[in-house]
Amino acid sequence: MTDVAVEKDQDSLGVLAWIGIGIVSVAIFLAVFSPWLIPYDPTQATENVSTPPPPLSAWPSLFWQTIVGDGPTPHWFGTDASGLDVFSRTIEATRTDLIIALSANIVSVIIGVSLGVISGYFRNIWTETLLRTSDLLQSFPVFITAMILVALAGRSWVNIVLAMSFLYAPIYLRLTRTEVLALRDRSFIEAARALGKTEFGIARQHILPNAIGPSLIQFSVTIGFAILLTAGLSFVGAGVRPPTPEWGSMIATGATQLVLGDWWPSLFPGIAISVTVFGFAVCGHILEKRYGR
Amino acid sequence: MADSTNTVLSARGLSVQYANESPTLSDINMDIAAGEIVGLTGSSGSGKSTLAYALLGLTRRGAQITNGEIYFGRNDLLALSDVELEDIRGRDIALIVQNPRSALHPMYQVGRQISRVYQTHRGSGGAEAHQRAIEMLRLVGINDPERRADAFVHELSGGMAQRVLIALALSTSPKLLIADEPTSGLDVTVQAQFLDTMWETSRKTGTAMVLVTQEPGILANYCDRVIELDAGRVSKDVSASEFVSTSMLHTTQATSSGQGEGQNRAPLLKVEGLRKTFPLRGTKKVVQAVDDMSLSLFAGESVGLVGESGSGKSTVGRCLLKLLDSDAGKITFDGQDLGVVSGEALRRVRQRIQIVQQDPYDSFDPRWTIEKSLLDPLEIHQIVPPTEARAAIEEGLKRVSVDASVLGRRPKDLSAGILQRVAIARALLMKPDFLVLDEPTSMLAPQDRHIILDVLKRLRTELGLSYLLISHDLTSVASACDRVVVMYLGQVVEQGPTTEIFEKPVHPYTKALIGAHLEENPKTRRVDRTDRVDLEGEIPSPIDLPVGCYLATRCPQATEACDKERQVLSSFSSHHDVRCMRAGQLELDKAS
Amino acid sequence: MRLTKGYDRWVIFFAFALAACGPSQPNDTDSSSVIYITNDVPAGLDYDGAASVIPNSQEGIVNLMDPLIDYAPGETTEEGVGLLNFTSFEGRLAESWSFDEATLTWTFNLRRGVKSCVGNELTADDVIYTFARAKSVSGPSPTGWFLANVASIESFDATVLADENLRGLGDEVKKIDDYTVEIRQSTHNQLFLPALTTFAIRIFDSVEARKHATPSDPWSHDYINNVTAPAFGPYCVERWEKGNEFVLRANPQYYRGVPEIDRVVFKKVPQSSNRFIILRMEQADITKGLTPREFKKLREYDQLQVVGVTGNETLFVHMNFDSPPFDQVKVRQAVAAALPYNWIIKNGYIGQAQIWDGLVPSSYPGGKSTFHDSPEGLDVARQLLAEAGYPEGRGLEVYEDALRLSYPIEKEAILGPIATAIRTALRDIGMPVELDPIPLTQYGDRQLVKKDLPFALVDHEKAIVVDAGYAVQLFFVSSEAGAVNNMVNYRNSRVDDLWTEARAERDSERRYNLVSEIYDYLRDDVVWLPVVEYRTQWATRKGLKGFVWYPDNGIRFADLSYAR
Amino acid sequence: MIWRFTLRRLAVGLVQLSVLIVAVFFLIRLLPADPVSRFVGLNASPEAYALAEQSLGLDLPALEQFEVFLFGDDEEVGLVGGELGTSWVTGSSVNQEIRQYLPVTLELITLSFLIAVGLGVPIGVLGAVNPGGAADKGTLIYGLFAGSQPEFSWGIIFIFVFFVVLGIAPGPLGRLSPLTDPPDFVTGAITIDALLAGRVDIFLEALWYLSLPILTLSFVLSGPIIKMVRENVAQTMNADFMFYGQAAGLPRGILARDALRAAFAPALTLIGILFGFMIGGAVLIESIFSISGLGQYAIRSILAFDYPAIQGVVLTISALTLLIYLAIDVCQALLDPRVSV
Repeated sequence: MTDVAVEKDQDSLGVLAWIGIGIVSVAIFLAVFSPWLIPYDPTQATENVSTPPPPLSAWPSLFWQTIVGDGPTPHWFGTDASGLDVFSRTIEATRTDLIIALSANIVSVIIGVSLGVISGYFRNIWTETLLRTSDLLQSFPVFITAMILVALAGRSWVNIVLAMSFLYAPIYLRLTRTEVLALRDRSFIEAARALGKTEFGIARQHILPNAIGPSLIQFSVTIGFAILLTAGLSFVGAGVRPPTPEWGSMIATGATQLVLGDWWPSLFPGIAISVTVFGFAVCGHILEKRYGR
Repeated sequence: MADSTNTVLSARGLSVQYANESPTLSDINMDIAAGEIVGLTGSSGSGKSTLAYALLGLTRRGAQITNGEIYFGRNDLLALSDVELEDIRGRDIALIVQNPRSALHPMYQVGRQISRVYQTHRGSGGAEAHQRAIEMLRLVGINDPERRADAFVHELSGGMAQRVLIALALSTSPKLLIADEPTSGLDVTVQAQFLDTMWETSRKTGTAMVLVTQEPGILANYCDRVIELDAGRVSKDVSASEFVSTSMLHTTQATSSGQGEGQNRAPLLKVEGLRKTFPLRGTKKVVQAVDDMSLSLFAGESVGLVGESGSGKSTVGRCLLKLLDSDAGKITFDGQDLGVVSGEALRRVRQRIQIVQQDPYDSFDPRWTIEKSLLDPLEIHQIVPPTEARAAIEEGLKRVSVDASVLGRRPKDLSAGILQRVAIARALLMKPDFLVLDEPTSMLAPQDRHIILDVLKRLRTELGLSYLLISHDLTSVASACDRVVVMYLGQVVEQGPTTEIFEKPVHPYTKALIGAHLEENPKTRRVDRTDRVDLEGEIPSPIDLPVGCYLATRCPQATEACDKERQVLSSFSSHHDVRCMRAGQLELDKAS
Repeated sequence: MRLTKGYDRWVIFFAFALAACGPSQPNDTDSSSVIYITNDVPAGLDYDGAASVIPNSQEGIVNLMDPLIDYAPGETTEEGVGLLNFTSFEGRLAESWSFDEATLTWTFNLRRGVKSCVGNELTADDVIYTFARAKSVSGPSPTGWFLANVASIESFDATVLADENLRGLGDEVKKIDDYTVEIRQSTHNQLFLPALTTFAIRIFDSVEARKHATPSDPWSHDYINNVTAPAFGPYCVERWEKGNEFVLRANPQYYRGVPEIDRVVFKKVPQSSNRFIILRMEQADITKGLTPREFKKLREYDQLQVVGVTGNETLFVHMNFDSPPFDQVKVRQAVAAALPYNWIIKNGYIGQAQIWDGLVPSSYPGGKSTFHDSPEGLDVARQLLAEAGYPEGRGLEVYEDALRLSYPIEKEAILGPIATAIRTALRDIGMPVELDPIPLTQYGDRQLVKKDLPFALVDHEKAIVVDAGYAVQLFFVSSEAGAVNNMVNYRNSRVDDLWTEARAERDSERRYNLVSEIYDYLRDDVVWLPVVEYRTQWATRKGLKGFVWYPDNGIRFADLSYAR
Repeated sequence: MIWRFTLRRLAVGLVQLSVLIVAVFFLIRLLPADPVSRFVGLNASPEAYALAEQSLGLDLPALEQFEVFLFGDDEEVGLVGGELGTSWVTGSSVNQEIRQYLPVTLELITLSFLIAVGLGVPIGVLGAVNPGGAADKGTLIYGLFAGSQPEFSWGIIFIFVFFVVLGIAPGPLGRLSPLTDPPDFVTGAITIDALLAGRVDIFLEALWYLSLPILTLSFVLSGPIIKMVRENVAQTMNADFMFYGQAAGLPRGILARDALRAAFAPALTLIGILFGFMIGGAVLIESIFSISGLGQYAIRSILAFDYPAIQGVVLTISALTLLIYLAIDVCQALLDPRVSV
């Protein structure tokens, strides 16, 4: 009976689900193909400093011009104070942010899930310590800790990924462990044991595949937050190095131009990040509704 | 139909539908007379619960009563306003549901939940309502109701919560009580007590009752009339005795111990002084699961291990396979001391001892196909060459009468009965000598139970297997076992040949257990019996066990000495042991 | 009255009903009070304290404390900014002074009747206290001692740091009578008077300062750092909330006349864009440290003005001699040739800068102005790079770590675009440069202490002592010869020798020639690559006048007045 | 009972905090930059460096530094005496600085939570009572959207729209106009201090100046709150006990109260966790609106490698977070009898 109710809930989510999937697909597409899509080198300073985007009315003719190859490609989103093309940077930043967020989550999932399986399945003093340590990590102020870690290790995307993994792995560890604890007492684990399977075999073949579900749902939600954190870190100057295109740092540098009336360098990356994270949040929600809990 | 003046409630043309689905119930007509107990039965998914709720004018979220009338007195319930309905529900028609613990609000004391329903419908003051709640709790057999009224639902056992729910339902003296599988998940003795209470109340107050159940024993023992649903339609509406005579294929018969009469041979399995405790987290206390358990089982023999939940019978099964390490005692299997084997040797022994678990859905990896689940153990033990594995599992399935087409399916796509047979097939692929059957039928519908028992009996003859059948269902044990071992709170209280235990039980606990057994026969109704031994109160906590006899607090025949002296299992007659110092005395009393 | 006004705004904001009207902002300042918005308020007022290296702290100090002497006023620019005459001094707390060549002794006659904020009168004891305190090197950043050392005051040398027993004041600074003090130098050193004009070794009110001494803190560092610096300057601290607000009130007994601006509210607004809007909305009177674009924009508003001078703020490129490939002069020359100077002036500073053609600010006497005489351009740069052995940049990949152009992250708004343009230009000639903005602390540590920063943009290094030689001593002689800030690890024994000679030279012209010769070496070796001198600017509401530029770039509010 | 529970949890928290102290202390000392350079400033000679190092206590081996940090030395009492040390940048006591900055942040986020919860709960309930309806979909989409937004981006947009373009909101000038004298420092929360000083005008002015940051934060915070309230209430409405309550003929009013009571406990947990997160997470909003709160202090300290201040901030935030978690647990235990005490 309750199944029917859930079924119904999904139907009402139809349009929203497609919006979410659409956003995420576009983001991934842009991230993969950005080098072939952008008209300008996103890190090359030019003489055209702080040029506004062309008025909307001029877009059709400029678009035509671009297609027939007549004259230079316009700066669709204008240029920033360094003369960098905002359009190219906004697109290219999808790649930067997505790579960081994805890598951080993949690393966290690998670490968190394997430690979660270990600490849930084999319970001893070491796994208990591991668990307490990960609890402690979660009481750290996320943003400030990430800033310290990045300051500690230097600004590079690898370090940002590691810092974020440090913060996100405990989430996955917890999720997995809870799941493993419930699985441990399931009859099929006992059955497998009675049928002669080794403990390691059980952990690998039965526990792990069955325990990973919630982590995969969390994955979609956390990617969105990882993008926000990446951008936030860049915003306070602890993110990727300029002039690497990154939404947060684009917003930060663009924000200083806002008061001069230059709204374009910060607005476009702002929209990009809002929409992308929303897309991941929607996908996370859908996954949770469909497969979660 | 029934006389209209005597009719409490009648439904006409009732249909219920979930949005965009085919109707769950269509065109139901039924009448319930005052003081009548109507059994409502049908296979799962037949719509019996939906009908039970619909009789109150209620549906679960997402469903709707699309058609029909429900006359209660002069009113059509479906034509009343919500406020008027609120008045009738709970006051005139009360409901008991199958999961009492989630039906009670987790954050209010249960007494308050009773009193506020009473207050709502009887408009009494708070103090009076509280008195009423305590009175009702006492009425349904709860000890110390003043204290229990302040308890929260999570502090109550399932049986107690069920009683709270009935107290709540009856507190307003309704004209009709609808009980939706009220005893599922209860132990047999508790179930019997509970149903007795309901039955007596109905007889005393003239309350009509609708009892939704799948248990033929309940239908036979307590119902006047039975309505059977099939796919949302009434398929039968007959008296209980007619229903039983037309629908019940099997009747209980104790099998005589034909095989396994080889007491002079060495036993296949020997358990001596087994003890198992579980530490209680955060304290130094332990939960005693099994204590001083001894058991012998001969090749080809089938032994039943019975007892209620918490008696430690499943723990025994797990210790035999070394799925749990015992604290003390010795287990010998075919001359080999299981206490010392480990690693590869253990795996070889385990191959010979297999287990069939209670919940078939839980005993398969939900992500694996049946084929994978069956092939995996074959590969581990390399029982057959890989090329013949497929043939071997098909052969195994055939043995339990399951079609090979299930191989590509996943557990959730199969019915419980089929899946349990697959589980048996999986165990048998190991070519074991001995099977531990841990409540193999308790999750199944009655029809499936019979099939499983038939398969087990057949396989035993065909393959010469030995069984340890762990069950609280005496019907299964009676039909499949040569010998029965009765456990209570981790101890064996009585053991002996099946017929003797069933026909001449000695220990008061065994007597109560057998007495609580509901035979599927309206002619031997429990409520008509006079020689019942009923236990009082509740099972003591396995953490703080009594010093003397564990049953002393509940035993009607207990003396002061029972409270103080530890009981030992001693021979009562040949092959019949009893753990009761008063056993001989009781038999004498009975005889005189 | 205020209540209703505030309430109005509140309601309006949430109702949006009267959106168009907008509440009036508080802009009715009276002319005797100014609000100065700054990136930070003073973090401490002790020039020997940890906060003294921060310009904001120095700005607090110079408004509270007066020096013995200061530079005499010089010309006034077209914009009305007063300049100083760096060749001429005039008395402040000291009314007059004299120098005895033979004994290298300076005699200062103190002004009488000078009153501190709490009303104590200036005496020779205050001067003695000040120097004794400096020599105690008890603060974490003993700047007083350091400048005394630079000025070659006797026994204020580095031995003080090493040996605790040498930290007491001897007779090198001597009280003659209540209004006369003698200071003795160890050698002849022309930096003596300039050093006295800096923010450090300004004179404390010793009576008041001693009141706040404790056994563990005999020199009242805690009090001075956290409450006020008791002294004889034009202003007194009225309120101070670190990290937020710093309020000065005019010293009613100030010996040079009570300042016209009676009250100065320093308000911390860290982001330059925020300072921009606040000033634009006329909610404040003065700000500085805006980006060039913001300054330019502010000039468009009638009710505001922007004034400034090309003072001593410069941008140069630092290339470390110990970090290959920058150990090769051709590589350094290639960088020099490739830099997009015009882009930097036009787009980086929006025209508010000029090519820096030397290593001494053009406003200082004694600079050399031929640094950009050799041919420049990308082709020249490619040629030089090829000559260095890296045609098209091939072979430079191994120096990935050295080719990271660092700059302080706090300067991102200004230096970010410039660094990006430099990166673009250098990549154009084949140098695989990446950018590496790092926190100022880390930057300072690597640049000044570890001296391992390979490649950096520097725009905050200024010689506060106005002298071409001071820069040589500070930055260019080898560490062995006593340079403390030789951040690029330049070692040239000829330069060391020339400076040894110049340092003790009494004749100004000969000294000038020696220093000029040093600068020729610096130019040919591309020790620092000077890029531009940019304007030091203040944006204010119209009518505020009287700005005077000092080498520490701190505003002296006593100079200002409102013309209404 | 509840006291023993609280004490036990407090003890666990203290152990966690001790580990935290050790971790933070040594972690910071791995920072690649040397804070000493800041102090030698112009004079980076080895002697001056050694002197500065000595005055900061950095010449001692790390373990001894830790000992000083814990038990103090001649000048300070150390952590066991409740002192977090002296900031290297300002020379002031870190306790005092945190005492100054923390209330600022707490005030900001408390006000934002008041708004977010005040609006979020009714909206969430509205969405839940009519599943599948327009209100339900609307709240879901709003919840998902607001919950996934970068607050710094919106803060900037709000400043641009409301202040720069429309001119109807105050500029990002912190909590008060620079011209206004703040009320005497009592609690550090300016709204409370203003009321304590009897200055209603300053109270209103502070609310006025804080309106944009509060708007931004409550917008972002309302997302998860609305989403969670909606889901909890919907879940509760589907619960068996609600169905049974209906079957028992309980009046609607009582049922609604039952539902809210059951939905409240998990809501409390989420709000608590969000609040704990925001203490350290308000950094960006503070920096955009020039509010000198704990976050700004943290950034400044990290950029300046001010060890005592970093330690102080991290410990304060973590301790507060742990305290909040503790408070949640205690409240849960009080509210929900199922939580084992």
